[in-house]
Amino acid sequence: MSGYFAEIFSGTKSLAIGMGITFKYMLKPVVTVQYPYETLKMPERYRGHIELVKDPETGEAKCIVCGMCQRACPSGCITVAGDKREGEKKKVLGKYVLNFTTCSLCGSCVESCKSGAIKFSKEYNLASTRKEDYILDLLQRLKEQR
Amino acid sequence: MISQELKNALAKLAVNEAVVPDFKDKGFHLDVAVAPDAVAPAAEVMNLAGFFLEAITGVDWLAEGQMEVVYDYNHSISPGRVVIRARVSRATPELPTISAIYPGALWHERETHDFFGIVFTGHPDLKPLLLPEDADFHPLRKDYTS
Amino acid sequence: MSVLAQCDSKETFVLNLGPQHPATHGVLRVKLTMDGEYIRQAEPVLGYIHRMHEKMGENRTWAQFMPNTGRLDYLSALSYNHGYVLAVERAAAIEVPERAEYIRVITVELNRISSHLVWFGAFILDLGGFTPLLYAFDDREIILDLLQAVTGSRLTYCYFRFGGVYNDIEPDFITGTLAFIKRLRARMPMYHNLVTKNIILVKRLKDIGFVPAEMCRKYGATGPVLRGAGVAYDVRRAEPYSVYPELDFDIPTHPEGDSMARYLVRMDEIEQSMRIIEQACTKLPNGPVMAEKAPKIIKPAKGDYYAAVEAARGSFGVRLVSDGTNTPYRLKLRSPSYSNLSLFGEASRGMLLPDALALMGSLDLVIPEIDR
Amino acid sequence: MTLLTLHTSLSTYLVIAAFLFAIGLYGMVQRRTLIGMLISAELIMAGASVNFMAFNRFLAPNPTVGQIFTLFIMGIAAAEAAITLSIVLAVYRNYRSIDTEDVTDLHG
Amino acid sequence: MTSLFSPEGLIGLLFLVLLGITACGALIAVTAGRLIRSVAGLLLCLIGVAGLYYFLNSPFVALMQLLIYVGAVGVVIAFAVMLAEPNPEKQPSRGRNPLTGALGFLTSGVAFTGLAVLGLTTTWRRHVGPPPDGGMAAIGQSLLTTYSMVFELISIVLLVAIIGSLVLARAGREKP
Amino acid sequence: MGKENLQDAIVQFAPLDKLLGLGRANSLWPMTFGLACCAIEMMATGASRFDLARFGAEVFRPSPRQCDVMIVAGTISRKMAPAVQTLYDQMPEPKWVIAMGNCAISGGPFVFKGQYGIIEGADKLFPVDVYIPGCPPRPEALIEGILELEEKITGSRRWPRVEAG
Amino acid sequence: MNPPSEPIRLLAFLIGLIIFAALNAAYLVWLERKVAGHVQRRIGPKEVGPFGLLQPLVDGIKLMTKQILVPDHIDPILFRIAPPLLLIPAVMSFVTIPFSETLVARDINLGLLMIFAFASINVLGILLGGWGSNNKYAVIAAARGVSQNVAYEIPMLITVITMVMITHTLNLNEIVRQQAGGIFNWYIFRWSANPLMLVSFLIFFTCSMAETNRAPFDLGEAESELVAGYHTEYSGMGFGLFFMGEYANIVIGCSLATLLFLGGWQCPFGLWPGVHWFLIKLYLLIFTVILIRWTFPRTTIYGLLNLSWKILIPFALFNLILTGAMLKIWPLIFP
Repeated sequence: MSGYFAEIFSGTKSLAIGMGITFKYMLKPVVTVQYPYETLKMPERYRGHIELVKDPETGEAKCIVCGMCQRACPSGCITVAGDKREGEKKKVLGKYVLNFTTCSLCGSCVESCKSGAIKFSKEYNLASTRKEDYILDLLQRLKEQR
Repeated sequence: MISQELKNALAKLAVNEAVVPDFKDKGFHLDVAVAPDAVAPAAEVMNLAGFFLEAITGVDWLAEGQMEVVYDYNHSISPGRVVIRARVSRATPELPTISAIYPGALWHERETHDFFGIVFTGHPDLKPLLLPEDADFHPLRKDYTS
Repeated sequence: MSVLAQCDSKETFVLNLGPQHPATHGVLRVKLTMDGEYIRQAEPVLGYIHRMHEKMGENRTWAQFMPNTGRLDYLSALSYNHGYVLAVERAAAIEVPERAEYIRVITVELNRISSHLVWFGAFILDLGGFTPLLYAFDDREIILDLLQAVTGSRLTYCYFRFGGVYNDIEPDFITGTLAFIKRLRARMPMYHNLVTKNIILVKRLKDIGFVPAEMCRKYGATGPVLRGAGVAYDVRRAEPYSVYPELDFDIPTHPEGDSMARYLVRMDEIEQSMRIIEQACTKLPNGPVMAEKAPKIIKPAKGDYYAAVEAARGSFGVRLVSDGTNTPYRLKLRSPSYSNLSLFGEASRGMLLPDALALMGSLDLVIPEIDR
Repeated sequence: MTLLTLHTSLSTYLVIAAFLFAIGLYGMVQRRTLIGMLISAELIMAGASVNFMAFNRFLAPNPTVGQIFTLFIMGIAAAEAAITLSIVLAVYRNYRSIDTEDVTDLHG
Repeated sequence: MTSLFSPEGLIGLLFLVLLGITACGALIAVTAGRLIRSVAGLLLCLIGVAGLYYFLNSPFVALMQLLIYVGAVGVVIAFAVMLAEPNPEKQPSRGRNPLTGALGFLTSGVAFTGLAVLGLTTTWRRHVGPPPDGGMAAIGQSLLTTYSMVFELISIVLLVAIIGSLVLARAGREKP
Repeated sequence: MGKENLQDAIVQFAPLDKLLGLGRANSLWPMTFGLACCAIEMMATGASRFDLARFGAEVFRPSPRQCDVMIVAGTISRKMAPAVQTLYDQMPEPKWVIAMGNCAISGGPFVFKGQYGIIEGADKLFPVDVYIPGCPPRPEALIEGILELEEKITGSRRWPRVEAG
Repeated sequence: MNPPSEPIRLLAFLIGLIIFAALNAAYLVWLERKVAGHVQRRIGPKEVGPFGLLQPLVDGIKLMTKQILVPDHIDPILFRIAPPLLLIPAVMSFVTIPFSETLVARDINLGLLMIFAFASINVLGILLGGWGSNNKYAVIAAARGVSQNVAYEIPMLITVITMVMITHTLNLNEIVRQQAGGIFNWYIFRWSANPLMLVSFLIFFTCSMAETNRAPFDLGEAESELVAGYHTEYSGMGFGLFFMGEYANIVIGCSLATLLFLGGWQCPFGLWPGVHWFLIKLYLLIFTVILIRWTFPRTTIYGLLNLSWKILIPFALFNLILTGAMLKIWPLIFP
């Protein structure tokens, strides 16, 4: 019998304590970052889709078309092609297409790149009504940056 | 670790000598190969010794024309991993079930049946577990092509 | 026959929970044969998120499989990273520098806390409380910020590499982690006052959903489910890996074997993980984070290899069969939730529907890890 | 007596009560399920209650007797419904049917 | 002749609506094919009857009718239907005995005509004086004085009913 | 689920379309429907830090009958596809679909030659309105997706665009 | 000018009450979402109108223009009448609630009884809605809802009878009038009538939450168990009506608690009584209800029935007997 009353009492008390907590938290300031108005800063290592790095001297892509990234990619979402140009020993990057829709953002490509020609972008809020928007022609994007 | 009694009991069932690998290299303490029909007695031995069943899996040795079923056992109080393996021919992959001893094996055997088509005789319900209900293919066989 | 008529005691009806059901945390389907609100038989139906991980393992190089491990169990992805790299390192005999090991431990334990926080929230959500979920997510966001700063991702990490980690941590990370632990320590009493002691929750969890140690053994359940049945089995202690032997922590157990025990085990584990992180942060040595001798292309010697880690849900094991080439011959992932869920059918027999859902919540399921 | 002042006349109530009673009787004969019969019985009782109430309003020297009887009828109806529900349950459990003709089989 | 748009007219109209509800509800209750609909009909009819009581100057009984009949008895019956309604598709296929139908129709027709004629033709001895006020006080008074015995008896009936139904419903219930 | 009787909406006046659009765009109730990893990010989006509620889109309804938008968050396996399709069919018009994460867009990292288990993109099953790439996308991206959808419904964007940097 | 005749006044009040109920439902949802947001340290609806105040409006527009799916396997009649059956009694109950001494649609002597009579009808809405949907989840939810309602009606009615014994009236306005003169004359603190008045209040409040299917007693719509409960199959405005009915019921439950225990439109200091006091108390109670929802997990059906049968009913009965004894004993001690 005393257990019965004790349980009612302790139960009611636990409920009251719980309500006290939520009430207290209600009066605390919100922690929301209001996205379209405020944004969080993406950390240095944030992995967005990859991006070609510009060679500061030539203004061209640093990529040497070795194809390491293409081979390292687990889901095969990178297509690199080089043009052999007259008078130049090395191949020149002719096409660098990233199919972002199958990318798993593992970082293997960036890791495997000896020449540091690709990096992660900070694009974190992509959304579009067209699927084709994510077949990214990185070379084109690099040109547009100019 | 693994008691001598258990080793002796398993040695009676083994087809050839039990391997005691270096745990650091292999990740298990005892490796016993048994005949297909000794799988259930071996499970009984493990059950009496208080082991639990970690997993059952198959390996398809296409070149040798055999299928291997691997049982991983472990002990929760005095840890020691015991691997029991049995090989059956690829043409008629059949093994007795151990689900009467370890009900946990029910799912593992169904899964192995899904992936390899190994039939566990005496299993109450070998319908596909992870594959669709009407699946009739065994994707982890080495000769599987979709 | 009308629906309720079928509830009559001699006749049962089938209730399909899922594959899309709020309580199943994803796409698990449970075929319940119900007798009124009592469960006669519960049969989980799996495979709704079967993503062919093991098949993919045979199609890719050893390194290319890494991102898959992060997607097995998205709540504690790093543990799965860890299990896989341990197995491959064992197979290819790669030594890992000590600093990398410490970094692995710190990040894995942070990930474990975040996983338990999500479980905590989702579990209370199953029981109908919404607010604790958001408080837990509030804390979790900080962990994610910390981990994102190191690994670059929020959820499906692919941070560990054979022989070390992707990149070194920054000093901010350590201060941030310690600050977070201080904060979480201060928050834990709030969680206990708000949730653990709540009479409604106690009524719903205590003496409900017994999973005794023997049942765990029969079904191979590990992790908090086993520890909630009083067995102090933890891979971190049973088969010490990484630098866990050098760290001082307890294995929390509760002998009751009911849902409350599993709940308390996880809450205690959060505390223990905090202890581990604190120690690891102070002991963190300097040095490289990648083994210098680590080969670029991995070709382990022929044979079988096994490695297990203690993931947030129990013992996660990777069995590798190598044929000496650069792709695995067979890659078996032993996922803890798979075994933990397999006992649900037996454990839930004769239970009421809401109790069975409390039991299911207390098993802490992550479906992609079960379906693989 | 017009259509709009019907409520002031005793006959209206008597007619509607008779109607309820008759239709309940019809249901009693027609229905073959226990619940259907229970519903018809409720209708008959409603007819009787209306009659009591009408007499109470227009005729009774003691102004409460009709109301009290109606209240008692309600009590009886509640008891009846409870009993019927449990009988339905018991019958259903034993015969898998609530059809009265199926329940004639006494062998169980 | 009262105007339709005077307050009295509106009240008269309301009464007609109530009559309609009662009659329709009763008809639905006995003719509907599915039991759950006839329960709904019964409830409709009872709501109508509650309205009639209100017009008969006893709001208390009217409200009790709602509370007990609609809220309790109705729910219990609906519950019983939910527990044991036969398959709705099965029901119409079972042929009714035409003889029973005719007999039922005949009996009820005779009963209705007889009662209605009786009610309409009898010269009732009108009660002189004000109509009952419908207050609770009078009802309470008589319940506890004149009718106290009946009051007690009905409580015993209810108790017996509760116990009886518990026993009936419990029998054969085994715990799964 | 068999075929369903469709009834037209109660109100349908062409001049009101703009108002309706506004109403619908600002009251997008998603379905409680998570498939895999992205579902956790969906939960995170609803949580305090990002707070989907600001746009009136936090009312996660468990029943498809009461939802306006289905956020396909995760991989659709072949076994799951009929169920997803059914859920989509059960939603009343007007309805929208957001494909969240690479798996829902195209099968994501789980596409490989000879795969036997997944549907390569939600748009193989039903029309998709907004695609949000990422593995998984950040919560901001999901909010952006909702805003994108609102833009699609109303035809104009009320919120500032955020340039990632 | 003559005062408007009674039917017209009643009609005006009815329209007013319907608007009040609708607005209340709409803005209680808004309030709920806001409070939930802040309890969880987020903002809640904000972007639609100032402070998200237009959110209920756009939700309403959306719900109204949403296609109404009528699934094949339902019972078309029951399916359609269930939502109004839940809403109409709720609106009717408002008729007798005195917002202030004069602001009452119809000040009838049996007000309290009338509210309970109507409240007992709305169970049928749940029952028929769930049954008509012919969906397993909905049917189970309906069965749960009914057993819950029946179980909690008992302690609630016993408590109300206790109150009636103390107040000697069923007229709500009269009950409030008896509580004039400051906070200590409110029945919740009227120790002299019954020392367990606070317990009575708690029982009543708990029961009214359970009667209105509010968390932690919202078993009829337990998301994690029964998807959306008895309104699983409802879309568009059918669902909207259920929603409105539910909130209207909450308002009625809290109004009754206010009127019976918290002095209705009386001021706590015994001065300037009026409608504002009623509304303040009402919304404070509603706020508590909302806070409770966002704090506690859900009980189970047997936990709920246990609470009713093992705790609330014994206490309520004890209270009844105690009150009866007090009524007889007090006059003996203080003649």
